[in-house]
Amino acid sequence: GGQQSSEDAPMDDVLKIVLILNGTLGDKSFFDSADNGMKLIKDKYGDKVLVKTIEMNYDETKWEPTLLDVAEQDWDIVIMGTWQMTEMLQEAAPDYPDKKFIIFDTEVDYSLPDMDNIYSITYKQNEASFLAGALAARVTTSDMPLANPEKMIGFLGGMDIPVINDFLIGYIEGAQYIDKDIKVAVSYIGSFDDSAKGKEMSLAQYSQGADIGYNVAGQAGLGQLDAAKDADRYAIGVDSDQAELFLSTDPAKAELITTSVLKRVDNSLLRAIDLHMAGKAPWGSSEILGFEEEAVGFAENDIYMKVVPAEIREEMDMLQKKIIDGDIVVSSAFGMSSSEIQALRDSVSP
Amino acid sequence: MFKQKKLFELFRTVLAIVIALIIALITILFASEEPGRALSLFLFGPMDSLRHFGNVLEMMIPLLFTGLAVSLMFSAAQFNLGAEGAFFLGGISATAVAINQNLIPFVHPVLSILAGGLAGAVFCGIPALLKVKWNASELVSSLMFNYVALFLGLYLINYYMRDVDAGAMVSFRLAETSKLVKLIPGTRVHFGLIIAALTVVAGYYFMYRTRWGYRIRLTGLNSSFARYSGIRTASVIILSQVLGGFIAGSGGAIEILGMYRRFSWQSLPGYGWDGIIVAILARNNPALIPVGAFFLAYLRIGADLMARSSDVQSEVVYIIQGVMIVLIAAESFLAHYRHKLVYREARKSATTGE
Amino acid sequence: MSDFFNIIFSVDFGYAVLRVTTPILFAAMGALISDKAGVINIALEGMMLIAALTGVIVSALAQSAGLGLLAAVIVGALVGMILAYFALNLKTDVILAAIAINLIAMGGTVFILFMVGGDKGISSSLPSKVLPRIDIPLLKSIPVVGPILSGHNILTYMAFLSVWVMYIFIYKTPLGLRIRAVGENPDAADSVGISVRKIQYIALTLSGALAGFGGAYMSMGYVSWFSKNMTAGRGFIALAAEAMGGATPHGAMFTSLLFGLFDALSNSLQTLRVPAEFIQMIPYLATVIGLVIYAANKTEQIKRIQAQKERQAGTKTEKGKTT
Amino acid sequence: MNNITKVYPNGIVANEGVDFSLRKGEIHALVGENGAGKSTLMKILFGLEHPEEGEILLKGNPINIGSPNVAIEHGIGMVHQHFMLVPSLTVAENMVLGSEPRKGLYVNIKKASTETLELSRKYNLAVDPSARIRDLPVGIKQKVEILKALYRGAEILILDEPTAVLTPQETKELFEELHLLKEQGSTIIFISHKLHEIKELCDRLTIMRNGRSQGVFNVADVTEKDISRLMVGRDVILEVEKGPASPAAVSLKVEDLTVVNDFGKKAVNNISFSVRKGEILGVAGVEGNGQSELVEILTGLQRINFGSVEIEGVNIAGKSIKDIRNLGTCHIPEDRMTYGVAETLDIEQNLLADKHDSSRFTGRILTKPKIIRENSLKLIEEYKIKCGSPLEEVKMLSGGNIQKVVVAREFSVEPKLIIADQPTRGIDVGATEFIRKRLVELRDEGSAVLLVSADLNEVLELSDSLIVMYNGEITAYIEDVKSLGEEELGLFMLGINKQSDSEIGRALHV
Ligand SMILES: Nc1ncnc2c1ncn2[C@@H]1O[C@H](COP(=O)(O)OP(=O)(O)OP(=O)(O)O)[C@@H](O)[C@H]1O
Ligand SMILES: Nc1ncnc2c1ncn2[C@@H]1O[C@H](COP(=O)(O)OP(=O)(O)OP(=O)(O)O)[C@@H](O)[C@H]1O
Ligand SMILES: [Mg+2]
Ligand SMILES: [Mg+2]
Repeated sequence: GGQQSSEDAPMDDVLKIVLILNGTLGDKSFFDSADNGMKLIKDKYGDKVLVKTIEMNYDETKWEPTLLDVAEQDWDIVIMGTWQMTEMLQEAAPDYPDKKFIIFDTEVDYSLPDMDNIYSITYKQNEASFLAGALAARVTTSDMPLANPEKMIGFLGGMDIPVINDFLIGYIEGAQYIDKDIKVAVSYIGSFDDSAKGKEMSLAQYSQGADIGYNVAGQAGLGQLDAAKDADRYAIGVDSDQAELFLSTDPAKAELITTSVLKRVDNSLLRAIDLHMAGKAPWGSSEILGFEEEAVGFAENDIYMKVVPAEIREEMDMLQKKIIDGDIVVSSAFGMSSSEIQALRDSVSP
Repeated sequence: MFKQKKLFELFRTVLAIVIALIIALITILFASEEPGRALSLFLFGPMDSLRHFGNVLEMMIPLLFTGLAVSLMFSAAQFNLGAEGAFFLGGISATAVAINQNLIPFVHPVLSILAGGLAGAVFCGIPALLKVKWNASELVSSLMFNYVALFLGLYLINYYMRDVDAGAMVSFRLAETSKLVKLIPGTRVHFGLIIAALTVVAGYYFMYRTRWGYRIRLTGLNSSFARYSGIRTASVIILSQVLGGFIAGSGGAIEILGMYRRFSWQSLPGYGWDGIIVAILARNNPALIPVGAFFLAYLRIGADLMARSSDVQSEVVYIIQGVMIVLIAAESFLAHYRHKLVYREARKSATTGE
Repeated sequence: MSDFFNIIFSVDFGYAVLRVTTPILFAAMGALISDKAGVINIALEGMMLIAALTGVIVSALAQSAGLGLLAAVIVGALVGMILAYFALNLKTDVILAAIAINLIAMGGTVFILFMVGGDKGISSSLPSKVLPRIDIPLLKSIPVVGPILSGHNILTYMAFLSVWVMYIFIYKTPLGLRIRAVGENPDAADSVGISVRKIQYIALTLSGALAGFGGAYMSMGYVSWFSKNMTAGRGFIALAAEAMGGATPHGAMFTSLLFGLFDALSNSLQTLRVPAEFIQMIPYLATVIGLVIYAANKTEQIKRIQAQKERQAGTKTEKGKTT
Repeated sequence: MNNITKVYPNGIVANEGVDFSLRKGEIHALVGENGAGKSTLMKILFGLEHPEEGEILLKGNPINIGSPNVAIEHGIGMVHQHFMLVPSLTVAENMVLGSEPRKGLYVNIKKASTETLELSRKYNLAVDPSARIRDLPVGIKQKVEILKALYRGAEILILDEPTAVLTPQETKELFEELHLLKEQGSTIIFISHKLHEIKELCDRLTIMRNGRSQGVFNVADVTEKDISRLMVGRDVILEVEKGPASPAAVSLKVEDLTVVNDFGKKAVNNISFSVRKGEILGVAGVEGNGQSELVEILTGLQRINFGSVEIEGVNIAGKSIKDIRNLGTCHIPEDRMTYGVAETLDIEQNLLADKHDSSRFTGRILTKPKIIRENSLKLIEEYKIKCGSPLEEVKMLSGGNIQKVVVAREFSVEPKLIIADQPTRGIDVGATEFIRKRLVELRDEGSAVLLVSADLNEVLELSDSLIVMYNGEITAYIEDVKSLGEEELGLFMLGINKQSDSEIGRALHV
C-alpha cells in the first residue's frame, strides 16, 4: 500500500503519479529507492501531485494485470522498473496514448511503433562499481589498520545474473586498473533473503585472505557487514548508504563500511518529474544517467572521510572525473554470455 | 437425515468463512484507514471486472495441476513433496523446446508440454524409486531434491538458454508457435484451462474408475492388504509418483507456455506447496480439486486486489489466507453441534422405527 | 586442490561448521520431539521466523538479549500451542495447519516489522541485542581444537546441550515415556489414563520452543538483525535431518552436523572454478546421498544377514537329510 | 449402570437404555452378537466413551467417569479386545505407563521392575519385566494387560474377549488366574463369544442384542443353547453337520519345505503334506509353531527358501501373489485388519480387492460400476453382512461383519484351494456357524481346504484329516479325525508324542 488512495482525488490539475514495483519494499535497494523518489516528489510538489506506490510482489503473473489496471485508472504517469517489465510495457503503452510511462533500470525498444509516451532511464552502475573496485584494490594493498598483505578482495553477489554481474565487472575492472595482480574472490549466495548465508560466505572470503568485500545481494548482502565486524575487515555497501543503516544502532559495524556504491533511483525519478513539469521530459527516448546526474554515486560520508586515507580519496575523485570525461570506459555485463563472465571471474580468481 | 447433514456442512463452511473474515477484518482494521473498502475489494474485487475474474481462472490453472499431482501422490500414502521441483523443472524443459523457432503450431506446444511432463515424471519418480528400493524416506529426499531442481534449472537457463541481450536472467523468447492460445478476450485465460479441466476429469476417472487408480488407492489405504490381494505395491507406488510428477511437470510447462514470454523464474514458484493445500482441502479427491483450486485462487486474487488498490499491506493477505485455510479445513469445528443433530435424528428414527 | 585442503582443514572451517549447524540442530530437536509424540511439525520454518522477529523486537525494547531470547522461546512455544489447537482441537489436517502457519509467519513477520520498525526488509532501525559468545577457559588454549570449539555463541553450546537434554528427557523421564507411548500407540496411552491430546500439546509446545531457540539464534547470534524470510528453509532442512537421523537425538545431531559440514563447504568452495549453481546444490545433494547410503546400507544389511542365515540353515538341512 | 444410551457420531445407536449391574466378587459375563454394544458399554464404564443418557452408580453413589483416569481412580481396570501395549517399550515400562514411580526427575525403572515382579508372583502371572513387548507371544501380552490393570489397583476388572487369541492351555491357565483374583476379592466382567467358557467360568451373565440388554441370568440356570437363542434371536446349531469327505485329486502339494525366519530360526522344518480336492485338512498346533509362516509361503507373501510347493500342479517358486491367486487359491488371513481389509474403504471396494482387474468387473479401461454393485449387493445378502449400504466404510462394521466381508470376497472366486487361517477368530456364534457351514459347502463342491486354527473345537469339528505342528515340524498325521481324542491331540501339540516318519509320510498321499 502507499500513502494516498486514488479514487478520491479531487482536482484535475493535480498530477497523479503511481509507482508499481515488481517486488516488495524493504529490499534496501532500488525498490526502496524508487519509493523514496515518490516521497521526494511529494515533498517538493506538495498538493500539486498525488503519489502512490503499489507492490506487485515477485509473482510475475500478477504484473501484467496490475499494469493494465493502473493504465486504465485515472493516473497521469505510471512508473515501473526493471527489465522484466519492458516487454509488457511495450505491448501495453500503445493502447494508452494519453498516459505517460517511465521505466527505470532498463530501456524499451524504441524501434517499435508508438513508444513515444515512454521515457526510459538506465544507470551506470558499472562505473560506480569501478570506483568501488579501485577503492578495494587500494585498501587491500594499503597499510590501513585492518588491511593484510594479501592482494585479495571479495565480491558477494545475490545470484549469478546480469544485473549483479554488471556490478561485478565494473568492480573487477576497477581493481585491475589499480593493480593487475589483485585477486577477486567471488561468491553468489543463491538468494536475496538469506543474510546468514551471506555472512557465512563473507566470513569464508575474509578467512581466505580478503580484507575488504563488496556486497551486491540486497538484504542477503547485509550479512557481509556482520561478517566484517566479526572478522575485523572492511566492507563496501551497495545501493543505499549502508553505513547509515547501522550508524545509530551499531556504530562499530558502521565504521567498517568504508563507503557504499549508490544507485539513486529516487534522484532520477525526481529529475524526471522536474523535467516533465518544465515540459522538457524526453518522452519517447531513453537516457543513461551516471555520476553527473547524481543517479549513481559514491557515499562520501563521515566514515569514508575518517577511515579512507586522503590520498586514496583524492585518487577516487580523479578516477570519477576520468570516467565522467570518458577517459576511462567501463565494460558492461549486459550482452555478455555466461561463459564469458565465467572466464573473466576465473581469470581473477585467487 | 443425509440432506440435513449436507445442509449442516454447508452452514459450517459458511460460518468458518465468516469467522475467518471477521479475523481478517480485525487484521485489516489494524492495517487500514478504510477497512470497509479494503474488505469489499478483497471479497468482490475478483468479480468486478472480466479481467479480474480472468485472473482467478488464470491462477487456477497451475493449482489444478499441482493439486491433482499431489493428490495422486498422496493417495498412494507417499509423502512426496516433489511437486514443487517437478513444476519448476517442467517449466525449464518446456522452455528448452519452446525457444526452438523451427517447429509448427500445435505440435510445438504438445512437444513442450510432453518435455515438461517427462522432466516432472523423472523428478518425482526418483524419490519413489529410492523409497521402494532402499526404503529411503521420500519426504526427506523430495524436499532436498526440490533445491537441487532449483539450482539445476537455474544452471541450465544461465548457461544454455539465457538471452544475453536481455537485461535479466531470462531465457530466449518462447517461439510464437509454442504459445497456448488465449481463450477469453480481455483476459489471459489460455488453453491450459481446458487441458487442466480435461486432466482433472481424467484424473477422477483414473482414480475411481480404472484398475490402476484402484491399486493406487488400495496401496495407499493399506499396503499390506494390497500386497495380499495380489497387487505389486512397489510398482504401484512408482507409477503414482511418476504420474503425479508428470502432471506437475506438465503444469509447469503449461504455465510457462500460457502466461510467459520467456522463462524467468529465479526461485521455486511455490505452486507445489499450494498443490498440497488444494489436495488436502479436496481430501485427495480429483472431483473436489477444482473447488479447492478456485477457493485458493479467489482468495489470492482478492487479497492482491486489496493490497494493490487500498492501503492494506500486501503481507496482510498471507495472514488472512492462513486463517481462512485453517478454519475451513477444521473438521471438528462445530462438531459438538453436529453430534447433537445426529443424536436427535437417531433418537427420532429409533422411536419412529419401532 | 591444495587450496581445497587448506580450506577444509582450517580452524575457521571447523568453527564455521558448528556455527552453521546450530539453528538446524535446534529445529531438528523440535522436529524430533513432535515426531516422537506422533505429530509431524512442518511449521518449524514459520516458528523460527516468528521467534527471530520476536527476539529482535523484545531485545530492542527491553535492551536485554536475555529477555529477547526468553520472549523468542515463549512465542515459539505459543505458536506450537496454536498449531496444536488447530490440529488437535479443531482437527485441521496437521500438515495443512502447519503450511498455514508458515504462510502467516511469512507475511505476518514483515507486517509486524513494518509496524514496529517502519521497514519491510530489515530491523536495522531497532537497537536489538545479540547473545554473547563464550570462551571456554581451558579448552580455549588447546591448539586447533580450542579455536574450533571455543568462542561460540552461547546458543551454539545450548544447541549441543539440548541434544543431551533431549536424550535424557525422552528416554529417562516420565513425560518422555508418555510421549513415546503416545507417538507409538495412542490408544494404549489413552487406555491407561494418559491424555493423548495433552501430551501432544506439550510436545508441540516444546517443539515450538526449540524452534524458538533456533529462530533467536538466527537474529540474535548468527546475524544481529531480523530480515524478511531470513530462515530461508532451515526449518525444512531440520525436518530432513531429523528423519534422516532415524528419529533419535544423536542421529539427528549427526545428520545436522553433516548438513552443516556440507553447507560450510559450499560456502567456502565458491572460489573453485565451477558454476555457482553446482556449489549451491552441494548441501542438499549431500543430504540425499547421505540418506540413501544410510537407508541402502540398512536394507542391504538386513538382506545379507537373511541370506547368511539361510545359507547356514540350508547346510544344516542338507546334512540333516543325508544323515 | 442405568439406562445408558450411546449414539456414535455416525448415527449408530450402540447402546439404548441399557441397565447393567455388578455384584462385588462375582465374575459376570457379557455376551451378545458382534456389534451388540458390549465393547461400547464397557468403554463407557471405563471412561473412553461418553453416553448421551444414563448414569453410573458405584456402591450406590453416582459417579461421573469423564476419562480412564477417573475410572482408574475408582478402581476400574480394563483389558481391551485389542492389545493396548506399546511394542517398543519393555513390560515394566508398559506396566507403569501413566503412573510411573519416580526417582528425582527420572522414571524409577528399578522400582517398576520389582513391582512388576512382585505383582506377577502374587497373581501367578509370570512375565519378564525387562522384555520388550514386541518380542512377546500373545499369551504373555495378555498377562501383561491383566497385570497392568491390577497394578493400577483395579477392583473391577473388565476383560473384553481375552481368550480370543489364546491357546486352550493358555485359556485354562488364565481361568485359574481369574479364579485366584476372584478369591482375592476382585470383581470381573468377562466378554467372550465362546459360550462353553462362560459356562465354565462365570457366575452371572448379561445378554445384549442390538444395543439393548436382554436381561440378566444366573449362568447355572441357562444352557448354551438358551444363551445363543437370546443373543441371535433364533436357534443356533452349535455343531456343523457334515457328511463324509470324498477326497479326489491333489490340489496342494508341499514337499520338504523349510522356512527360515528373520532370526535365523527354522520356523518350518522340512515338512511335506498334500491337500486333496473335496477334503478339509486341519492344521492343529499351539500358535507360533510355524503355522503362520507356512501360510505365508503358500500364499506367496513370503519367498520359498527350501523345498517345493505345487498348487494345482504348478510349482509356485518365483510366482507372484497374483499368479498364485490365479491358480484358484483364496486366503482368509489370520489378521483381518492388516491383511484382510482396508478399513477406510467402503465394503463394495473391499469386496473387489483381488478381482478388481478381472474382465468381469473392468473393461479395457474403465470399471463397470453396475456389475460391481450387483456383485456387492449379492455378496452382502448371501453372506448376511450387517450394514447400511455397500458404500459404508468397513471400519464401521463390527469385527464379525468385517470377517464376513473377507470371507465373502475370498469365497466368491470359485476357489480350488482355500487357505483359511483362523477363519472364525473373535466372531460371534451366528457368524461362526455361517462361516463353518460355507467351508463345508465349498468342500462338498470340490474345493480343497487347508484350515489353520488354534481353536481345538473348530479343528476337530471341521477337519476331515489333520496334521499337527510342533516346533516347525509335523508331529502327527491323523487320517480320520473322528477317531481322535482331545487328550491324544494335546500330546502331539505339545511335542510329547510324535508319530513315526512313515506315519507322517502318509500326509503326502503318494
Ligand atoms: N467408534 C465408533 N464409531 C461409530 N460407531 C461405532 C463405534 N464403535 C462402535 N460403533 C458401533 O456401535 C455398535 C456397537 O459396537 P460395540 O463395540 O459395542 O459392539 P460389540 O458388542 O463389542 O461387538 P463385538 O462383539 O464385535 O466386539 C456397532 O454396531 C458399531 O457399528
Ligand atoms: N471408527 C469406528 N467407526 C464405526 N464403528 C466402529 C469404529 N471402531 C469400531 N467400531 C465398531 O465398534 C464395534 C466394536 O469394535 P471392536 O473393535 O471392539 O469390534 P470387535 O470387538 O473386534 O468385534 P468382534 O467382537 O467381532 O471381534 C464394532 O462393532 C465396530 O463396528
Ligand atoms: Mg590485502
Ligand atoms: Mg467388542
